Amino acid sequence: MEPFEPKIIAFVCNWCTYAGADLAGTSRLKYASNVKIIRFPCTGRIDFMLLQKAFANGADGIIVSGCHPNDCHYTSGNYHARRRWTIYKSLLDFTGIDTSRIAFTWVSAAEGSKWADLVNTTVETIRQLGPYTDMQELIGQSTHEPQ
Amino acid sequence: MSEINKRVGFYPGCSLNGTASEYKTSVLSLANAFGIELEEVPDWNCCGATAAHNLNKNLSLALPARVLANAAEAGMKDILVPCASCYNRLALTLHALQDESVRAEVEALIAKPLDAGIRVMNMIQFVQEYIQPHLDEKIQRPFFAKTACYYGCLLVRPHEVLHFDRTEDPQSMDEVMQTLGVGTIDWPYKTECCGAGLTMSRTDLVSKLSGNIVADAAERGAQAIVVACPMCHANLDMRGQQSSGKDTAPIPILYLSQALGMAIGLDEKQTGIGHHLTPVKPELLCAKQPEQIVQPEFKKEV
Amino acid sequence: MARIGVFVCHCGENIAATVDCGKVALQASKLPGVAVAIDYKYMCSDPGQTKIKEAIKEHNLTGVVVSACSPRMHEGTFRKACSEAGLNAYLCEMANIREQCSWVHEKSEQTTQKAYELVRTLVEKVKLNHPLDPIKVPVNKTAVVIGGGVAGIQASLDIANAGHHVVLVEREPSIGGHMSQLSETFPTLDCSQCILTPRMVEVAQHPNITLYSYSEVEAVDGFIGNFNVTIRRKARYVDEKTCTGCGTCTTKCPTKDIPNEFEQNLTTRRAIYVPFPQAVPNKPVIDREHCRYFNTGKCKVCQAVCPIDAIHFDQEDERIQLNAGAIVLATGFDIKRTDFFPEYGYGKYPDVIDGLQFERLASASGPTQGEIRRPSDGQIPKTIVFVACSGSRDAAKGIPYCSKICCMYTAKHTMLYKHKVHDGIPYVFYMDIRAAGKNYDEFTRRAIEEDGARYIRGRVSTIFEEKGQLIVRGADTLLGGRPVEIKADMVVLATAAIANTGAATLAQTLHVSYDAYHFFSEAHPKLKPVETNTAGIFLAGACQAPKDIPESVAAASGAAAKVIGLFSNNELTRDPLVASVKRTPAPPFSTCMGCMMCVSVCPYQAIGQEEIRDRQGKVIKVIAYINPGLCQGCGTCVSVCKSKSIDLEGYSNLQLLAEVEASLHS
Amino acid sequence: MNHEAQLASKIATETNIIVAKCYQCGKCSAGCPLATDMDVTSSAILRLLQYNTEATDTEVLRSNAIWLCLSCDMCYSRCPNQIDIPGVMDLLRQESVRQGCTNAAARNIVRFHRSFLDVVQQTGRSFEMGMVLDYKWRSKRWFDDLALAPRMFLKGKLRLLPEVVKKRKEILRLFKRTLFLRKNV
Repeated sequence: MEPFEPKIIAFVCNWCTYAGADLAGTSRLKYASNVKIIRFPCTGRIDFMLLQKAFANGADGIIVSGCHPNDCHYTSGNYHARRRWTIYKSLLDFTGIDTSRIAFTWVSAAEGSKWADLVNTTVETIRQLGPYTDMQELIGQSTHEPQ
Repeated sequence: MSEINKRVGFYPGCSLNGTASEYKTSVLSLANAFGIELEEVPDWNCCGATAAHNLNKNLSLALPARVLANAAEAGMKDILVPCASCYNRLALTLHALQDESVRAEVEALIAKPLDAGIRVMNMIQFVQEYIQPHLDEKIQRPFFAKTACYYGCLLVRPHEVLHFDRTEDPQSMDEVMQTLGVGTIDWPYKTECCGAGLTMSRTDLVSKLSGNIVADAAERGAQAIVVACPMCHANLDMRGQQSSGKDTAPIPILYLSQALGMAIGLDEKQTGIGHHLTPVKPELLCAKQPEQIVQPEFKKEV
Repeated sequence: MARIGVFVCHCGENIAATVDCGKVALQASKLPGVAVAIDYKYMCSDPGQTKIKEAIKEHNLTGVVVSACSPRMHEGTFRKACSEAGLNAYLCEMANIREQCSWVHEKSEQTTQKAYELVRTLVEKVKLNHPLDPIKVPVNKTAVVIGGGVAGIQASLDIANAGHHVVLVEREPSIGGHMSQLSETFPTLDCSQCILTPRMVEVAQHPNITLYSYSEVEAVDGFIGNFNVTIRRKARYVDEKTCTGCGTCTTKCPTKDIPNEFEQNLTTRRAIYVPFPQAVPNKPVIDREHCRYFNTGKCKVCQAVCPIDAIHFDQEDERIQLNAGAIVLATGFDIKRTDFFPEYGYGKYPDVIDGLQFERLASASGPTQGEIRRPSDGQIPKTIVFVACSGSRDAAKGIPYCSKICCMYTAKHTMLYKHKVHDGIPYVFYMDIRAAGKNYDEFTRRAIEEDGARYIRGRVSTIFEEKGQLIVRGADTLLGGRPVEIKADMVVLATAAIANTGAATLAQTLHVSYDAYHFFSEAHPKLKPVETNTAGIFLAGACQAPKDIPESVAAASGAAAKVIGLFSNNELTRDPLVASVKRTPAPPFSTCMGCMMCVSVCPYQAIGQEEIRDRQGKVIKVIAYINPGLCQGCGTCVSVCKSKSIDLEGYSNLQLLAEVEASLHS
Repeated sequence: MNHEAQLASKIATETNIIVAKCYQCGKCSAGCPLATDMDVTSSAILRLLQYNTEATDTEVLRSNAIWLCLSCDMCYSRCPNQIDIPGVMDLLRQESVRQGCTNAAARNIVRFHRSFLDVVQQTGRSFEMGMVLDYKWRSKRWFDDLALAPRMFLKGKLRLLPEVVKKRKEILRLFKRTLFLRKNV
């Protein structure tokens, strides 16, 4: 059997983590290709409903990352993101969505290697957890099995 | 005879039962005169003093902790600790016990539970809270001698733990003394160390430090030095005068409780001023005893 | 129907080495809505751009996805190319298949597949892009400069000389700031007043500068290019226009014993006074708190002696409203004066003074006419101790940062002292000599080598008085911490430089951020040192951090250059990727509930309230309104909006949803 | 290697005091009442600890200064970096005893502390006469302060018999548990 290749989607801010991921590229670091980045202006823009949408659309794991606290390009967007994430996470836990599949972290524009490590560890974690089917089962479809 | 209307826990510490017995006498007399009964912590032990924290950290916490545990067991909340060194060790221990893990360790060492609700008070704090509010009406013999208030180290430092007065140029004792009608001198030695626990082992150094303190007070015209610590007292009284080498008459060293006792008209037996090596002559320090005033009775066995 | 063009770049071998670009283009061409998909060796080259332009025209494209490097690299390039071909620039997106794909993955089928999926994601996004026009904001070409010290003066003159109107607001009765108090300045020892006074006069006489002294900024709203500033002119009780500054009143006032602030309380002044002889404006002011008339209702001596009837006790504070395009903050610093080190006896011993007091003692126009005489008895101190770092670099009792200016002014003080008291001995207790600057280290060395300042590396533990002398107890750490005791006649503490009083309040009024010590924060510590996080508000001088005169002036000119740059356009062009509250035109409707959560999260105060009225003009709803001139496009308001009534151009709800779906679709 | 963890690290783990915070301003030495009597001043001790090498650590542990420190806290209260220097000294003293490298000139100070604690261990309280006799026996300093004793006795300052706590077992158990081993000193 082929190893399970999880689908990871990353929601990152433009100023820190997106630039950090660019730095990983210019530094020619290598990491797993399972991740695809969606660019946001700021983590403050991330509507956590999109996390559920991602799971519903077949994501097995999600990375949310922005500027470190105090370093937000917009001064305070990451604080709002962190605050809302705290609340949203408990809601997800309550509804039975597996929040261990979501990595919420900070990667700065200077942390190319941190980004590469983050992707690799997340892919490994999700690989251990296996495909995420709860959400698709809930809404009556699966992207992991042929329809 | 004053009515006993308050009870306060009391940890005399070893010095007050030994070399500084007159401090204990004067504290008990003073409290009694203000209607306060000082209730000794049952079966109290030595706080460990300098020796314990120099040689064994656990011991330096366990010894005071046993005192605190015994006090808590007896239902005490406020404990007066007239010895500044004991006060410091007890307060530091209380502070260290705020850490849950330290507390668990120490409880295991002393095999007793520790209650967090205890507060230790030094002599000045006790006076501020229990004596000063009623002091004015009781003063019979206002002081006229200029005094130097000597705080030493352990009453005010470390501020992070004790939160008492300020570490530089403290004022609390000066304020108490000023209510006795006395002028206190402004001097830089208020919190300089007297030599403390080196009194036996390095008498040379203690004589130097205490000598400087006494000499500076004399230089600035102090006629008495007021202290609130038996160790400070011993060093200034015994060692401070030894080496001062001044032509001037030696300066009497008084405990705060003795000064207050003299001011409210307690007699020599009650204040214990006759026990000092440097003689204390009340007539040189405060007004004469008004004859018509009835002495407060003092029954407690000393 | 969308007609999207996809342009896959090889970037030489950078992408093509690991990604099969031809395959990506081929797959992309089959996506719904894609009209054309090609790959090329260098898309950013002229021929590459030409290919895009040609395709736009040929296929009448409605959107473009360039699949190449990071948009942080070339988004501008390709948007410009699209715009040149007649396609709105904001209909161009980039798929990052280099930094985030080809460079970080090995050559494989999966890598090519990922590149394709990234393209697919951006194709879905660009379908939902709107053509946008850059936002244009008109610019009011008046600058308000707050603070009339050397930084404020420099900024005002630079802006005014560029032909723009400047309103300079100074809290004190005169401009000049701390520099006017200084004796001589390091490292050249030129007289501070001699170089500053002409500048002060220039401010007063400049046709483009309106000076409001004894005034404070009370309120600011609006945004870059269009601020509304409210200034309160405090009553001087002296008519500034008619007063000739003859000074008769200030010599006759019977209230004499008020500490003279300008002289650092070393002398006294009257209740009606001019702060110092070179003051600008050189008009007196009545100190209401101490004035006998205001306290007892009787006196009016000044009014009686005034030859031209310029004194009006009924004068009241006046409020002025004005519009400005830019604001420069130049509120400067102060020194810590409180008794924060009881062990040093500051405030207790008259001969323990601070650096500014020493400046006054050394100043030819000061209370001792420049002779160094100690405050207690006027004697010339023969031994003087300077204590650097008195409160600086002291997290426990002072401030943890370095005040920066003290090393230099202390060295200067030792020189001034030696130049005036030849047989005197100056000692300096210091921790480090921080003399990084042009001719600075040479200056401190000169103090030591030529003027004989005795530097001791160590801190002072305590200072006390004994037999009329100050005993300074320090240590020499270069001798292993050996205690040093010096009997001094006077001690000068280089007390810490701190933010000026009221800095935090002003920052709140202007919505600029400030640090834990109330210094204003720059927008970027390296690349935007004179900007604040609020567009149109700039920083000059020591209100940002302790600075010496050359640095303050440089920063002021920097801020002025920014203002002049801003004023060089009649309107301001801004990226239109901003948020807006969804509403339909008349009859107006919006799903906004008016909860105003967005208002509280906006870091730019860009969101206000808007009233929706019916045809009769009755208010039927109050909804949020986002000022496009202020919005910076972070999108925080969008995610907190409970009714999804706010959306952000370029990152709309639908776009992000489409991206998520397209990214995961297999 | 008998030099286990270097002292600075040990201080950090056991007391949370970071000696690296010291920037050598010397304010501690400047205010220390006994700085002139110390072989190494407090600031120099911190400097030596910052090296974090065996040689410098040994130099510190062998110093007389750590025993002269009165724990008066003057240095701590004035330290701009709030380094608990007396706390460092406590650990250094304990370490010095543990490693058996106590400075020869400081032996009497250690002996005095030992005498003091011995009495406390036996009676639960300190007892000046017993302590002094014990100390004099240990230090062989029979004739110091001989002139003072009769005066103190006459003034009622010296008790001839010790006070003893009621529950001596508690005290003995407490000492045992804190591992205060008399052989160490």
